[in-house]
Amino acid sequence: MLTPPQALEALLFAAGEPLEKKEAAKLLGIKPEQLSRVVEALSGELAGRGVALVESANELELRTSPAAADYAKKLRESELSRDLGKAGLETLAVIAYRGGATRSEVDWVRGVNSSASMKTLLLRGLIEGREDEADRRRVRYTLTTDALAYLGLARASELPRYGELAEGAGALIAAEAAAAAETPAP
Amino acid sequence: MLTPPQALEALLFAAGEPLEKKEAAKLLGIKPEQLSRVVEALSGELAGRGVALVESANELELRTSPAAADYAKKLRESELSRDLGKAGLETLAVIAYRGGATRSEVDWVRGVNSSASMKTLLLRGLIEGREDEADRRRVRYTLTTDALAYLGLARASELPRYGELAEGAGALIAAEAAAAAETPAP
Amino acid sequence: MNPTLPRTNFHITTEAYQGPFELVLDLIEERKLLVNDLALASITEEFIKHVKAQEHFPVEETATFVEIAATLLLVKSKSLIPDLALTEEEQQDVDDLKRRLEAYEKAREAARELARIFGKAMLFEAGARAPEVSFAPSKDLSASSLAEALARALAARAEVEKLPEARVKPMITIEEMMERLAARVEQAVNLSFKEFSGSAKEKVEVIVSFLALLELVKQGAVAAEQFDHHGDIRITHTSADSAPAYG
Repeated sequence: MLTPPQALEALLFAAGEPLEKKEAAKLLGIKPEQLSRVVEALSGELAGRGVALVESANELELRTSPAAADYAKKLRESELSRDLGKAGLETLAVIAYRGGATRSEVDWVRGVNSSASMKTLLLRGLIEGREDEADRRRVRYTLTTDALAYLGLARASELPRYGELAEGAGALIAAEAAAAAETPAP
Repeated sequence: MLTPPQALEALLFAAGEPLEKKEAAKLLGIKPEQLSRVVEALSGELAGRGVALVESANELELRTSPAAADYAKKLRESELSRDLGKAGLETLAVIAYRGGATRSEVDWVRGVNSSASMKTLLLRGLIEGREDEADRRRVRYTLTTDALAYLGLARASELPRYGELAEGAGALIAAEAAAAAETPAP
Repeated sequence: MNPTLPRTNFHITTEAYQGPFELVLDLIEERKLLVNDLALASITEEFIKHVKAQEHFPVEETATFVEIAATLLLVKSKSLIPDLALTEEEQQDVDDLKRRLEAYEKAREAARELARIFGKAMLFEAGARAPEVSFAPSKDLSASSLAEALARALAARAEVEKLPEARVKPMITIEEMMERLAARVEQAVNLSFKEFSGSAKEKVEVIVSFLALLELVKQGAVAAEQFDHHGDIRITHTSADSAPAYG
C-alpha cells in the first residue's frame, strides 16, 4: 500500500504534465485542504533526488531537479528557448513576487502599458489567467509550473530575495485602490 | 552535486522512453561496466515508491510501480471522462472552424498557450497531427473522422455560424502572423 | 540593493526609456540617492531634459512622461518655495508617485534577479511517451458548444484589443495644471521676496530658471496634446483583465 505522498508521486509521474491541485486531491481521495501536507511531504522525500515537485498556484508537476539540469539538458537541448526581454522580465517579476497580479497592478507598478508583455508571456505559457476569487470581473495572473521550471525553482517562495522584494499586503491594497479609482466600472 | 543514481533518475525521467544502457553510461560520464552498480542503487532508492526502475537486457526505463497501478488507471479514466472545458472546447473549435490549424495558430486565436489542451485532445482521439504541406517543419492538426462523426458533420462548413466565426479566427491569425514576423522578443 | 549584481543588461544607453519610472529611478540611482522628496526635486530638471531630448519617444507613453514631469515639478516647487501649499489632490499625486516608484524599484530589482536565473538551471519536463489514444468525446462537446467557445474567445480578444483606447485622459488638464502651478509659484515668489536676505540673488536666479523650465514643460504638454490629434495617446491604466483561461 502506498502512502499519500507516494501515490501523489505516481499520479504526477503518470500524468507527465501539470495536474490541477483540485484534480490531484480528488484522485487521491482526500480533501483539497489536506493536499498541502501531502505536497510538503512529497517535496521533502524528493529532496536531493533527480526529480523535483514543482508547485504553482493551481497546479503540481514533476520535473527534473535543478541539480540535474546539466544531465537533462543533453537530452533536451531543443527546449532551451530564447531569453525574455527587459519588459517581459519586469512583468514576470511583478506577477511572481506579488504571488499573482491583475493587469492593472502590473501597469501600476511598471508605469507603462504592459499589454504586449502580458500577451507574450501568455503565449509562451509562462503565466496563466484565472478569474480573481475576490472579484470575478477581474483576471488574476500567476506563474505556471513552466515558468517556475525555467527559473529552476520548485515554488514561488524560492524566488531570489523573496522576503525583501515581495510586496507586502499593504502595498498591494494601495495598488488595488489606485487601480480601482482610475478604472470606470465596466 | 548529484550522485550517479540521482543523475540517472533525472535522465530517465527526461527521456520518457526507454534509454539504451550504453547511452545512459555515456550521458552519465561513466564506464558501461560501472552502470550496473548505479542501476542497483537507484532501484534500491525507488523501492516501495510510486515510480519503479524497469531494466531489460539493453534498456532502462522509469514506470509507475505495480503498487501504483490503481492510481494510474484512475488518472487515465479521469482524463478520458472529464469535460473538455473552456480551454479544450476553444482549442478544438479553432481547429474545427479553420479546417485544420498549427499550434501557433491556435495560440494566436486564443491569446494563450494551448499545448496542454492540444495534448488532451490528441489523447482523446479528437484531433490528429500531420506534417503541414506548406511547411514541413510544422504539424497541422485536424479533427479526426471519429470527432466529425460524433459532431454529426460531414465537413467543417456545416458548423454553426461557420462563415462569420471562421473569418473572425482567420483575421486574428493573419494579424498575429504579421506581427510575429516583424517583432523580436519583448 | 546588491551592488555586486551585473547590471549591464539594463543600461543599454541607446535604448529608449520604456517608461517614466525607469528614467526617474536611473537618475536617482546615478546620484546614489533614495526615493524621497529631496531626490525627486534634484532630478526634476534632468528628467525634463531627457524627455525633451529623447527622439525615439514611445508615442503611447508620451502622456505618462508629461504627467510624471508635472508631478516632479510639484515636488521641485515645494522644495524651492516651502510656503507653497499643495492641494490635497496634488499631495496625493506626489505620494502616489513615491509609492509607485518604490514598488517599481523592487520590481526592477526582482527582474534583474530573474534575468540572472532564467533558463540557467532549467527543470525539464517528463519525456513524452507515445500516448495511448482512445476515442473519448465528452458530455460538453457538440457543434453548438464549439460555436459558443470560438465566439467567446473571439469576443474576449476583441475586448483586450479595444480596451486601451477606452481610457484616454484629456491632456488639457496637464497643461492647465502647469499654468496654475506657474502662476502660483510666481505669486509665492513675490510674497516671500522680502524675506530673501544675503543669498537672495542666488535664490531668485534659481527660481527664475525654474519658471523657464516650467514654460518648457508647458510647451511639451502642448506638443503632446497636438500629437493627440493625429493618433491616440494612451494612458497606462488598462484593466483589460478579460483573457481566456490558460490551457
